[in-house]
Amino acid sequence: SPEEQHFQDKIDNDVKIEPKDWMPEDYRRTLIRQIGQHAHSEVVGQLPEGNWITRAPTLERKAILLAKVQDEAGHGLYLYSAAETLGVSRDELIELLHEGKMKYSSIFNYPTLNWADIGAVGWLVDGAAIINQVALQRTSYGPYSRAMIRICKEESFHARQGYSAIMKMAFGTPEQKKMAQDAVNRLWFPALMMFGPSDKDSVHSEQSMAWKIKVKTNDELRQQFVDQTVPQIDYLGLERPDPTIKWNEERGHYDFAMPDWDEFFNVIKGNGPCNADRMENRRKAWEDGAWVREGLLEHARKKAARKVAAE
Amino acid sequence: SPEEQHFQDKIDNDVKIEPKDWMPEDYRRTLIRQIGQHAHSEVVGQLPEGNWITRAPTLERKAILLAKVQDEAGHGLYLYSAAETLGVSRDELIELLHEGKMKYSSIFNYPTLNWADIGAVGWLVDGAAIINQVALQRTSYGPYSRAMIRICKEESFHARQGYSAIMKMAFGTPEQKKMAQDAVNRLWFPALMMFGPSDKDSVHSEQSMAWKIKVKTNDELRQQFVDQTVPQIDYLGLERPDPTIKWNEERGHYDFAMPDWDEFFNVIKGNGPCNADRMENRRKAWEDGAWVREGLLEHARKKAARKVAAE
Amino acid sequence: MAEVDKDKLYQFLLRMGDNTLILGHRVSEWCGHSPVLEEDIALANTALDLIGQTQMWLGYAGEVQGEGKSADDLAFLRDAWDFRNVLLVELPNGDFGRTMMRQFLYDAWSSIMLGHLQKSTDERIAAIAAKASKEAAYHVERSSGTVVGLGDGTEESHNRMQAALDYLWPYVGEMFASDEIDLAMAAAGIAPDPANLRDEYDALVGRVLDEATLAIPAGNYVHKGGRDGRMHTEHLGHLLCEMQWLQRAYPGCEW
Amino acid sequence: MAEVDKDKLYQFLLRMGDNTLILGHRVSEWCGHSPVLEEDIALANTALDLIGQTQMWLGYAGEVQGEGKSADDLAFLRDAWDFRNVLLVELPNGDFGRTMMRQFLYDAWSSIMLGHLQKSTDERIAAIAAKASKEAAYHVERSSGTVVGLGDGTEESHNRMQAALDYLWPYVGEMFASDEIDLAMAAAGIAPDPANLRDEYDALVGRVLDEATLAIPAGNYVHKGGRDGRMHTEHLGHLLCEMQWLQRAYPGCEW
Repeated sequence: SPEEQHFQDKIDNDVKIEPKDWMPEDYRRTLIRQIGQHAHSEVVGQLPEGNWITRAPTLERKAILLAKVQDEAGHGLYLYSAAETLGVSRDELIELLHEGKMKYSSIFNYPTLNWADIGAVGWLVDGAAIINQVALQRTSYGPYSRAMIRICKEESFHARQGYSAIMKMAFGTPEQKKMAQDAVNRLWFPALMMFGPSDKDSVHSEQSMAWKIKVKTNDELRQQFVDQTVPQIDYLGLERPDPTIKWNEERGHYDFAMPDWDEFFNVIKGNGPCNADRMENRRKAWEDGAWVREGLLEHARKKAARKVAAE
Repeated sequence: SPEEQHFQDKIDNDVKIEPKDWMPEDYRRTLIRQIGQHAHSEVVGQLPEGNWITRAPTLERKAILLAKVQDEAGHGLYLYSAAETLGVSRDELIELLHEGKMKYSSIFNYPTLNWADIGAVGWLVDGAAIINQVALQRTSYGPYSRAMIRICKEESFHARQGYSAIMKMAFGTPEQKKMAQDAVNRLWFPALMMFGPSDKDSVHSEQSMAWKIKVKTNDELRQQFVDQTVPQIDYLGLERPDPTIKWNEERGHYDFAMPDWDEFFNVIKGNGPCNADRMENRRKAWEDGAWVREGLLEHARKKAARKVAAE
Repeated sequence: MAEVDKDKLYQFLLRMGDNTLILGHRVSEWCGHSPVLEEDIALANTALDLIGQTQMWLGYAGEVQGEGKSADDLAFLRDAWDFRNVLLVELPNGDFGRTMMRQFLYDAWSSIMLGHLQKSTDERIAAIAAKASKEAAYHVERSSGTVVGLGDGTEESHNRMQAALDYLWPYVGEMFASDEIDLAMAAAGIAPDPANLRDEYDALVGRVLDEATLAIPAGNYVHKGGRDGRMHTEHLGHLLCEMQWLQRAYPGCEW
Repeated sequence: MAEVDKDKLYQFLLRMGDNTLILGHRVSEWCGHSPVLEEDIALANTALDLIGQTQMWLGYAGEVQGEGKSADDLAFLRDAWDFRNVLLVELPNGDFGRTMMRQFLYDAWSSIMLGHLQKSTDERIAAIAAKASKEAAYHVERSSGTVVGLGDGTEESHNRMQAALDYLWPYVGEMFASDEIDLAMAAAGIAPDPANLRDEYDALVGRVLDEATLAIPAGNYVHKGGRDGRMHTEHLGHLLCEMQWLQRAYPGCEW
């Protein structure tokens, strides 16, 4: 159709699609899924880090971690707002999450087990997220692209803080170094999974690339992450979590092992180490908070009514 | 009346009153109140000690504490059973407790704040309880008297264990000794309060003495406790928690200061440091457990019905 | 600045810093569990401000004490009996209503106290108060708004807020208890006598609770024992188990 | 007794002792909070037995390790990653139904395992198992009774027990996972290969759940990582904060 043609032309010419523009239903649906998942990830992502807020070892570390978690909740807000421009409400999206009909990043189904995990999450998880998000700054949907630009600034700050936290550990006492190594060992492959399945197995990729909802392929982004991270691991004096990692002169990239995709799909299906707990936590928070949301809403109604009555 | 005369004759001749015997309504009511409060005290008394079970410093200390708390729950059972012989059910008594219409020993409204408190509770609180209870072995109501005999055996074991625990602390490191001193300082006056107000202010005493529901006066028992405990404090090398304590050669007893009775009556009224938390805990346990009690009851009904059907 | 007993000044600073430390910790327990995303953000922000204030108060306390202790040493290596926070701030969070009511009751005190401390004869204290005052003003605006919104909301939210107030009110009085430390601070012009702040507090709190259609409970019993360390609640010890875990398990590390 | 690698034997003993330690701790958290007084007594009794077993297992583990460590040292001075309990026992108590279901799923395994261990070629282990077996037999009788009573009780109690089973079932498989440590124990006749206990377990558990009108959930995913320490749950660290507090805060004391 001419609408479709016009739409694709804009995309091809890097003109952003805006909320009021015509767009194919599939584009809208795909974006809602992707932005919604991204928003949910920010929200659920508070939990593994929140797990250590009450045990942060110094006041400064506690402040840094609080600020980070606060930022993440803020990112959740931007992203829900971006999704709302596509005609779906935040509450609808949250309901879909709680019913298990929408996902969040599989990384947050892994536990944070020692203090170095907090550094590693900032460094590896936020590091991986940034690589995804930097690419997405050029995504075709305007509100999403603008949210990404805003989020990226804060995320790169988090990644630097995470690296500095794990540096303290890697260069600290033997126990601290052991914690750092343990964290990297456990989080390396889950971080690689954050870029999604290999291009050949990725269901949504081709159409998303054409629509510039995605801008780079999963494997390209993963390679970029590995290339950037391996020298950092080496610098920290930690063992590489994957013994097959090796510089490939010819490709100009590191070779590395793929994560266990069976595990990945199992986590997606709900069988990750923390899926049940994360969702139980989120559902409980939502249900326990119902009276608060209703109370504040009712107060706003009363206030508005009083204002009308006074006019 | 001749019934009353006969009843009082039995009492005066130290013949026990048994459940099926005639007894004055006031005697029954007073006993229900006293035994019920005593039962509630055993149950609520689990909480301040339970507060340290998860932090017991060694496996052996944890086992000793668990065994003690288990015994106390057991004492609660004996005492509710004794009360039931007077025609009141355990559930009725618990309801009265939860509605604030029945009390429990004021001592359990004080917090356990360091590990030495656990020793001090065994030594001072169970020590004070035993003095009450030894006297009550001779109480006129048969089931109550028999429960007391059974309970006293276990309590004196607890008191010895408590003393041995605090001995470790008093003879330990400076910090441990400081904990022991802190515990004794905080628990001394509340322990004295366990014997009730001074005889001259005690509302229920006179009639209870005549009925041999009480066997010694509050002040007699309190003196006995002080005389027995002060040498132990001295032996531990701790400072006496009341600087006015002094041996009175003439009386053959220690002189000592009375606790702050205003504080005592405030605690009784519900204003003690832990009243609100203790009752919130007990009510919540009861409410949260409703489905369990109902489930097990329903199962018993089904089972009985199946048995009948099969016959 | 008038001469003042160093140990008394140290105790005063602990009281200020332990309040913000313990309350900040409690608020941070909400992370990721609040009723709505905006509240997750607000609570994290409040906790963050309070931890920031703690760094200043305890940092100065360590200097005054003169034993070379950092704010972290004071926060992570004292046991419960050495803490000097009021009992109010160590009480468990309860539901969101109880948390916000506690926050409001504290914020109201804090905003008034910090206002006076800006005029302290101790320049360090005046400077800390100047910075913290801005945060406290924002906090009390926010928490009073929530108390009003939920108090004057649905029947359930009203009842929950009234229950929160009933539970917490007996802990309010401790913030205004004066002892020889307070009198020494007042005499030196370092800090106001807390007893003198009560009228201002009652006016502020009364106005907000009124708007929230909530009633201050009868009975004037006051739970004390935190700010002089005589008798904390059982809750503080459990809080410290978590808060101090790493410093206790791995002593002497840099983090 | 055949020659066996000392470190493997040590690991095996840790697995046994950490199971009872952590489960005993969890059960002890109920103290004073259970639905009915008889359950307070029963739960305290169960915890007490488990702690007693811990003293034997970890006491022997310390001897085998040969570094002069006592059972208390092992219980109170290791960090989470050195614990070797199955994930099942470190999961939070949840409601009473979840606690009793976890207890039953563990007791069933424990009663079978201890039965076999009574025939261990290691006399110490055989002796510990002989003592612990009697307790385990009583525990499984009790917990299976409660599971049946609540499963076949009211609709609510049935649903809660089914939810508990659904939540816990993925953690059952870890008790039957075999690795080189298990194979070494089996080869030396010290302990059975856990994989070989599964049929007996399924028969026992199946019979009880059947009577309880509860259905084993579909799906055969198994959560592992506790008994080899690869990946505990987030819950264990919090548990240790409390459990180890005194030993961490006041090292080197006698208690």
